[in-house]
Amino acid sequence: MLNFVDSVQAAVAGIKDGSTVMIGGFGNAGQPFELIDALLDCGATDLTVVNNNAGQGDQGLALLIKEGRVKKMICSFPRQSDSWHFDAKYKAGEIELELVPQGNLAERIRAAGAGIGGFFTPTGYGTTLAEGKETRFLDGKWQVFETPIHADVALIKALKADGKGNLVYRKTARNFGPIMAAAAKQTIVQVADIVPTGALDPENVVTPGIYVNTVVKVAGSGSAAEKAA
Amino acid sequence: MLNFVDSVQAAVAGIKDGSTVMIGGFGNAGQPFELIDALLDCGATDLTVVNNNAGQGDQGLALLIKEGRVKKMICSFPRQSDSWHFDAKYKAGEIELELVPQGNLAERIRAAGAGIGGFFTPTGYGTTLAEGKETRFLDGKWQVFETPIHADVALIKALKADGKGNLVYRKTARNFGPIMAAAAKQTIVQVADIVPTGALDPENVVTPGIYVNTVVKVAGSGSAAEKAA
Amino acid sequence: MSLTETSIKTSDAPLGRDDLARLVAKDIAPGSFVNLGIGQPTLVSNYLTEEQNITLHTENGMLGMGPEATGDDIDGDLINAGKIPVTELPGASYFHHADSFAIMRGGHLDICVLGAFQVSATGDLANWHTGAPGAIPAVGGAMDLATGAKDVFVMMTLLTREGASKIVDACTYPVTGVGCVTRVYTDKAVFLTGPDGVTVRETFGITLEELQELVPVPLKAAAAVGLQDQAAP
Amino acid sequence: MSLTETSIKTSDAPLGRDDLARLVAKDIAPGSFVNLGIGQPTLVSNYLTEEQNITLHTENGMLGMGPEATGDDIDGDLINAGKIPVTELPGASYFHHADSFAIMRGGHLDICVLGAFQVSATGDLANWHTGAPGAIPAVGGAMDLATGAKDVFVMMTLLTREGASKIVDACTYPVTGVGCVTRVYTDKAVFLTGPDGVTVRETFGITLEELQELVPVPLKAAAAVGLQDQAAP
Repeated sequence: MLNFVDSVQAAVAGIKDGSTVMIGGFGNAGQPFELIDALLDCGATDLTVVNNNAGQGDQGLALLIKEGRVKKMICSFPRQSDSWHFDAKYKAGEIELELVPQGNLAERIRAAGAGIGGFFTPTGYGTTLAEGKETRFLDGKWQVFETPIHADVALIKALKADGKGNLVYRKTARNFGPIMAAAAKQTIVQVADIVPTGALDPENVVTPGIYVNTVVKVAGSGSAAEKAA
Repeated sequence: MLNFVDSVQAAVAGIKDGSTVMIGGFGNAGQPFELIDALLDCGATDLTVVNNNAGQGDQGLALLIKEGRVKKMICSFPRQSDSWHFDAKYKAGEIELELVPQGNLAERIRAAGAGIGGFFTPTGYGTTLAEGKETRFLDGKWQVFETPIHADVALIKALKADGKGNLVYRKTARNFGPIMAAAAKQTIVQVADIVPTGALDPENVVTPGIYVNTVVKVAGSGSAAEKAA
Repeated sequence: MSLTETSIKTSDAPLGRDDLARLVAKDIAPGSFVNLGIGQPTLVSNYLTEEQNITLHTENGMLGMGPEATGDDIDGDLINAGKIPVTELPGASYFHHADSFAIMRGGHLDICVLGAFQVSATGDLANWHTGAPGAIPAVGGAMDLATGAKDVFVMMTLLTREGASKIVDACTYPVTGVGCVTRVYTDKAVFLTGPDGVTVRETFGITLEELQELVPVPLKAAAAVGLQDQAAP
Repeated sequence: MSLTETSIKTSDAPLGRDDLARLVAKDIAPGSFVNLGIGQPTLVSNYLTEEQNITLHTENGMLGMGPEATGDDIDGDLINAGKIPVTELPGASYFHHADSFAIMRGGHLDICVLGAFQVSATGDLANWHTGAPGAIPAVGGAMDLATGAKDVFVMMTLLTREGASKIVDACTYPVTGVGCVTRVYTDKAVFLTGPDGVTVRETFGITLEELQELVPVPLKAAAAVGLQDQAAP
């Protein structure tokens, strides 16, 4: 069932300890900052987090990690110039890391949403990231068996939602949103604007409302530029 | 390289005997009738055709089959009230049939475009259509191993193309177009309209031009309604 | 676990196709996403109310499908899986075939309503092929629908024209999916199917004992397993 | 198959980063779809001409990427894979991450240009991880880029700061992809790599004999294998 709620606190209130939480965004674009802050405030712990990165600076996901609320990161690019909270936890052996090539991350998330039990891909073949994984020669190439990444919850950001929960995004802020929305049992979306049902052209809906459970309007969250400013 | 050509004859001229040809459309919606007619005229034979159906009435794909130009059909729903040309060839043992559940057809085509060497899906498990196929218990369900369907050529219909070959479709005529465009080595598109580059909103492009090789404008081919009328 | 007449709902007469469609429609929970198969299941859409806020999916690429199109509303680019012209409701969306079947196969549809040749005691479905020698097979989206939806409802007459039960111990027709059917709506009764066998939720113009004589698998009454009130999923 | 100075192009001096970027840009066939990796490869975009009609892909979800954004054009929702604000050209398109990597992984990109720590004689690429003890690994899209594009070009200095060749018999750093690199652009020479080993296409301020002394794998001259004129893919 689709719910529209008035606050990010209400939006994340149902997230339980031990959940697997997908968080959208690539860099600042598409990061649901306010939902992540609310997740920090709500106290849920022992989380497995799926995101492209492992937190940056002293905000959002980085703080979740700093506070010890993340037991495992599934991501493609944890190490950055400002990923100090992850770095510290990782070196202390206090956080588990599943490092996944970015395209495998995307495709494994997509597989979860699409009901695919696993797939073979050439990406990673012959590398340390494929060690111990099943391989098979298909279509003239060696390929590696990869499995879907399911989640209990997805926190994503979109530009607009209509009354049916249909979503549109903005430019490269689209990134992981649509596939995470499909892969999670509960999808929580922050949008800059809620428009009347019928205001979105059915040809241009990117995420159909069937993938959306909770929508919260966060004023001014339409562009990461505004956040950065 | 992207080409704009003046006639459907020029568009299909490069199709060789023995090719695997994907043909878009579901029912009349999205069927590239004029391209199929041109394929019939150009004489290419010994074809493997991928389509949801196996021809209807006395037009298009049905005529290709009647003329003995199709050695194999890969489709989900060959038998219809007016599929008499396929029926006759099939009963005479003159055409090979690979019957594929519709969702597997779509996902296998998608896999070819996405570089997936194979995948497991619950669809078809325990049925005669999965006989002889590898099965595996994944995510709590028995699943069947399916492989991508590649093609030499895709013939599809879209509503508009811009100068970069970006495509938009119309309503349920979208159906197989986007995934076939990605799965074929050569994608040939008939459109109702060619618009200047920049006239399509980048947020709303459905098939990016990277998947398109040849575009031909066919006046009045925007709606199957017009065709039927 | 014995059959007791008082433990389930009954009505005076067998249900006609429209009455059955009305019953299925009533059983669909508000806000559900539903796919209605070709044929008898399509009738269900006539009885869905606006308050139920049901969103219909058609596997050829649309959510938010409206009623069948008539007159000037007929548009050849807007058809359903049965290739019938339909309409678009506010809040609709279009997508390509792989995305559309991902909705189904990924388990996102709440309910799929299908016709059937046979349903087995454990919910195996046979509805795609008679298996007759020489018959040309055609499957369409039947196997995806059977496998993907959270709940698969079957609508059918209980008996064949020859009087044989379509609820069977094991399907003799080629199966469409294994253990996938959760509920069977027939003219004579509503059955719940699953790993534990067949439970009768209600009967129409027939006693449980009479029903048991028609159906070659052991029937349980709903009350016996606490399902009396499970009218909606 | 002996090295003969006259069989390949030469120039008087080693190439600087910008000259190398200019050379790579010139070698990209008109109409190509290209992904430029983070770092040195990004320079290539400065030398692509309008006549070439090259479309740039950024794996975070866009085709038709324009130059880096400045001033008022900076939009936090429009960034490249290096998280740098960029612009949008007419005819651009946006898509989600799985669709974007499908473009790459499905073999639809003509060329991907990447930096590297090492390239082996048979085109193995090492560019994602030093493998140093205690280093936190991060891979991003490197493995997808290495595996997916039709041609993978590497841009790098031929030698490490310590003077060791980055073209090696076998990578000592962890590999990113196996047998994926087709061409290596360095300050001292352009190399073609593949199953048959390493061929030198042209040299910059160095003789083939001197080059062979620096590189620990056997070098062939381009003319010897008929590649003299293969300046563009």
